[in-house]
Amino acid sequence: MVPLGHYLILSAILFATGTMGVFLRRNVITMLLSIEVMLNAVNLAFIAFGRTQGHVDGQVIMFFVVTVAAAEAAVGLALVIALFRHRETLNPDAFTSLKW
Amino acid sequence: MLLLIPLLPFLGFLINHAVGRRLSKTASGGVACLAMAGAFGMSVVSVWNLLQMPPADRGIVQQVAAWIESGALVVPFTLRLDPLASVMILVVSGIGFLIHVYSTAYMHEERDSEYARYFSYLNLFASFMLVLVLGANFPVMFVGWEGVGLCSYLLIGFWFTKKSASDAGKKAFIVNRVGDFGFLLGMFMVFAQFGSLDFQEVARQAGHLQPEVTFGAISIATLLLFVGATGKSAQIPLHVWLPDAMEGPTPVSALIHAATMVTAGVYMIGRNAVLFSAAPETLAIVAGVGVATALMAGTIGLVQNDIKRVLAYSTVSQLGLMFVAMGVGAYAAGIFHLYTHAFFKACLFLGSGAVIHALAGEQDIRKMGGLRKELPITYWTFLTASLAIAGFPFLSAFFSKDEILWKAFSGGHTVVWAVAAAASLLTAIYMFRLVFLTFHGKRTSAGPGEHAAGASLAVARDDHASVGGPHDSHAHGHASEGGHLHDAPPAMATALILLAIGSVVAGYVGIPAVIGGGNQIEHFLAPSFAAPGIEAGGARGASHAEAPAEGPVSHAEAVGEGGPAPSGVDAATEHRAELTLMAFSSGLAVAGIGIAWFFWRRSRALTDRIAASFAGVHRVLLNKYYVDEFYDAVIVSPIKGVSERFLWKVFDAGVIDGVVNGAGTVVNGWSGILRRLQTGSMRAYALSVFVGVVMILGYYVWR
Amino acid sequence: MIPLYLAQFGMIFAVFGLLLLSAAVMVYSERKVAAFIQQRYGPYLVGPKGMLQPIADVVKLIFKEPLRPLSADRVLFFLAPLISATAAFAAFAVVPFGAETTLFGLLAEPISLQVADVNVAVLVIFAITSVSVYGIVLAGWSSNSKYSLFGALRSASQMISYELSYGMSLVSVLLLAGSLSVTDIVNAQAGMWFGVIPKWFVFLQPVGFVIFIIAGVAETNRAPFDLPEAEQELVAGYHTEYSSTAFMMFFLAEYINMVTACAVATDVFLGGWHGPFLPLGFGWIWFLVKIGALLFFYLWMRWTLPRLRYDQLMMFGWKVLLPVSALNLIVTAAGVIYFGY
Amino acid sequence: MGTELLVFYAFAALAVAASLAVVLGKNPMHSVLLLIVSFAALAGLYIGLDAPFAAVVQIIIYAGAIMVLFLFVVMLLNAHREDEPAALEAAGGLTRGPIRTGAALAVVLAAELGWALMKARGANDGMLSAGAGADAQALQSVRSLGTVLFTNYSLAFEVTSILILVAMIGAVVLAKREL
Repeated sequence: MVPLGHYLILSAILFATGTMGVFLRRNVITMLLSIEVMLNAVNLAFIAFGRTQGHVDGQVIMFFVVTVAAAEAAVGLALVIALFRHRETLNPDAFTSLKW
Repeated sequence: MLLLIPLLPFLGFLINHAVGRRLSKTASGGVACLAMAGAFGMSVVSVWNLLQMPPADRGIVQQVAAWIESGALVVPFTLRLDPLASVMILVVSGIGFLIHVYSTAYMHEERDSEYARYFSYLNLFASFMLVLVLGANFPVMFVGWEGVGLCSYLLIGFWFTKKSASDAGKKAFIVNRVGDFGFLLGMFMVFAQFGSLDFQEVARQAGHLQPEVTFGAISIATLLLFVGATGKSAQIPLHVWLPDAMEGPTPVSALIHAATMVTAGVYMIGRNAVLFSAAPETLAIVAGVGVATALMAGTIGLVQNDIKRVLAYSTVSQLGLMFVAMGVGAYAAGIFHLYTHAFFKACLFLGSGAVIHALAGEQDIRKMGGLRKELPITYWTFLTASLAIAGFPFLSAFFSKDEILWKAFSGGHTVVWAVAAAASLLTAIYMFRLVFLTFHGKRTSAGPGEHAAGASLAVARDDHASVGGPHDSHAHGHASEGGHLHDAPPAMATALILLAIGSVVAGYVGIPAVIGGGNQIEHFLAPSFAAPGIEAGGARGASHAEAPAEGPVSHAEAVGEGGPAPSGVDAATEHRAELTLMAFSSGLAVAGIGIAWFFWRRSRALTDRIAASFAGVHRVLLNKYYVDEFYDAVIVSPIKGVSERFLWKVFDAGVIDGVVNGAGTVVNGWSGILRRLQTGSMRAYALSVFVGVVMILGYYVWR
Repeated sequence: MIPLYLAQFGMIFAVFGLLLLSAAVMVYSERKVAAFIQQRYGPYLVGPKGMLQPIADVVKLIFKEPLRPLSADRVLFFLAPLISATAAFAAFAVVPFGAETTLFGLLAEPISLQVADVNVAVLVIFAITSVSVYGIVLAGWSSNSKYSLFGALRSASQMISYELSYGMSLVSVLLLAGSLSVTDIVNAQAGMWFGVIPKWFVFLQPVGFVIFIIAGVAETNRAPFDLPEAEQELVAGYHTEYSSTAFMMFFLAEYINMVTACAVATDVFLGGWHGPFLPLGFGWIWFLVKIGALLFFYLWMRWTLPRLRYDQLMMFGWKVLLPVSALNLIVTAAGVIYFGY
Repeated sequence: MGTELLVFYAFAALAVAASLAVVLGKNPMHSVLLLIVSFAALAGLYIGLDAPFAAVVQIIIYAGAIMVLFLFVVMLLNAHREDEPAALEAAGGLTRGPIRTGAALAVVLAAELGWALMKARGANDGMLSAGAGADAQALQSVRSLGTVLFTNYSLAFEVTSILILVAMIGAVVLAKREL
């Protein structure tokens, strides 16, 4: 039997990794990927908790998260494409025209 | 049920206002008339229901909605129909309907859109007037009060392209504001005194008050209310707007400025009869103002040359008489006169309208004359109405006016009585001056009828063109017809005839007891002037201003005698006195007619000579005692000066603009600093969010 | 007596071997069928009736020189064929091909003839097919040649588009069987109606079956949906740059995918190993027969039908196949509720 | 017991390694693929958590759909490598500051979460060993899952479907050439 704590710590690490990615990467696509990592960390925590509590709600939530992730990916990538068309780059720091 | 009465005209207004400009004249006019007819029908039905009730507690109440509720102030939107209100709604909706019908013909030269606009305003006015009449508490009445004010403004300035018209509209509105202010303050004081704004409640409490001997809170409240009344009903000192209001279309003058709206003040006092009875001081003032107005207006009316203005001044003086009635506590008499007056004054105005219509917008009576043959219907109806207003025996005003005079006399206000009598004499005189100058003799100047005087017709037409008068169209129309004048078209004729009949028979609901007809209307109205709880007779007592010392107690015993006889006077002498007075006043009427005949039929020359010899007086009268000029000097120009030199140049430009611009600069500066946060780099934004997350989590971890 | 885990290992190796064999058979039979349809002889030199031709091919391919474009992405270029081959093999793991058996009393308790009996087997099949896209996509992208890239893009979009219809037609069967385990689905088809018609879902789900077959063809990139390797347009599609063993792996993957698709179709629609005349112990024969028939149908289509245009492909997938399958699914659900199947 | 823990550590290590590689790698393509690997690892963990359905869905949707989408975009935009920092500085200021802080904060976050979880562990040891008092069959069966999904969460489910629809339309509109 694997203690719940292990799962949770794992998800914590993954989440932190994802956030780190959001800041480290200089590429919008990779940033989106990092966000996916974060979402997965959350999913893991959910399922682990659900398993412990002995009901399937955890998995249900996970499905919703996945669905939202799908939607987010679709829109996000569409945005990325649109941006790339206008800026010819994927560097988030290049999209700073919306200021002051 | 009750709600429907004001609602129907309002619907008419909505329809005509929304889609009127797309409707044909027939359609929009039809809608308006139908709405009024419906309102009239509903009023008749509800009055009928009212009559079925026992006299003591006649009253139909309908709470439409909860309106204002804050702490002690609870004002439901309630309509209440009682005898007083029932008289009013019948007058408003009935005469209103006739005038609508009349208007369909009178306004027919207007463009379709204008036509619809006119009728939408007229309907709106009717509905507001009915709300005013039916309102069961001060605020609801005030809604109607303001509403009719608005409509009168809109309708006076209906031909807004004409400067004089729009000015007159503004004048009426502003003068009314003064009155409304008084009304509001009075309302507040009433609330402060009685903790309620419902007429019933106020009357109930006031009924148990001892009438104030000295000038106290109630007197102030009632006085303020009276200021409001003077505003609406064009009494001194706020009478100045009514004559100018004649700039509006004639049917409007008939409906609003003769029959209904201007009587709102009288109605309001009647509505609060019990309250006023508790303040003899105020009543005295009311009587005084009323009589003064009556006299002044009568004198002015003698010399005016504009047919409508003469009628306007006669209205003012009649209103003065009504206030006299109120002042001497003869509320029933006042309302009675109001009701008869509505008929014949409306008839007179419509008649004058017919004349103007026929003469292509000519309004100067000096240019008229001899129209009797050419406009028979108009002539006869006009004559009847004039006789009625003059108080010719057994016509409507005969009863009502005599009632007032008698009440004044028997009330012991001999002075008031004397002046009022003089005023009624004047009434007879100027009315028949009008009749003679307009309809008898030979035309002294061009009407479109005379081929010879085409030139002067052109002149007449020109000056109308110059003022941009709406009646140019008439002029053209009739000039093209050439030949004889044409009498009122059917729609107008019907209205005239019906109103004429009304002005003959309307009085017969109030035949005084002495000539064997127990004054029904008085008994009918009595409950409305009585404090609820005290039975009907109490009103007669309460309406005795000369006996303030004796409270409701004595009123109660006054019930026993009933009838017009006040308490403590022998009935026989009463009757003799009353009959004498009646004879006297009818004598006055005849005399007035005679004088008018003598001066303006028999020997015009003499008249002019007199006028010349009393040039000063004549000028003063002609200029309406210079009241307008006085106001202008005392009130208007100082205000103008202050607002221009201080309010505008100093306060507005300096303080207000300064504040506004200052706010702008401050915000501008700060945002100049704060906008630095908007770096536009999404990573920075993410960072700010993330910092927050870490902090919050940290708080929970190390808590 | 052989212990169970040994039996499992044996099973794994057996399946692996069988799949390889089936690939070989497919190569041979494809050539033969093609020849038959085009009225040629086909291979006849190597071995009796050229039966050893596949082995010859393999040997040839192995001894070819493995080439790699200079600008290719080294890692991915190497990974791509492995991925597709692995996926192809893995998909078959959850496909049962016979009733539970004790292998003629060799085993203590009976084992079902499949590598792993997962209770979400159908979904597993899906998962693996969806992963197998990567093999192709990566191959196309990593070899850094425009033909390959186009092939990859095409195949990826094609597979995603048709996966939906594929899934939906399958789901309608799941509704009927009420289970996600292929074994249960197969067993749900045991027996006969009125003693003559076998209780196969194909009779309950004709539309579903047709959709499944069509989508399956598209999934395996076979003609008439073989746009990813449309010779006339893009030289050889995603595996243009591949040679020798790597190429062989794609080749292998394609055939094994075909076999898997047909096996799934057989299990889900044609009642798997259930059939008349044969005892349950020999059901696998039925299985082979049905699979063979389907495979022949594949070859037949390839050599008969012309290739669709790309836009036609997409149009058909999204505007015809998907709505129809959705409708079919709804109707089925209604029916299940109504008849309480 | 030992094996389970072993398996867990194996998958966990794989997942973390893959994710780190995703985050640190410079080639988007590799990142995508590594992310898939980490998903696979997580799927394995899910199976360990008696959630096979979740595992499979993870693979089908994430690996099969979302990641393919990413792959598409990477291929479409043909973004082999991200621009060099120098270029970034040129492109538009303040990169380094946020980057460094962000990374640092991430580490802090990990520490915090770990700490919090340790505290949680101390707080309630009862619910720790996964599967204590949980009926594996009920958890694994897709049926029970569906029941919960379509009874307790039906509204959420419908809303999600709308969300998906909106996202679809939005994506189409955004990605159209004449934007």
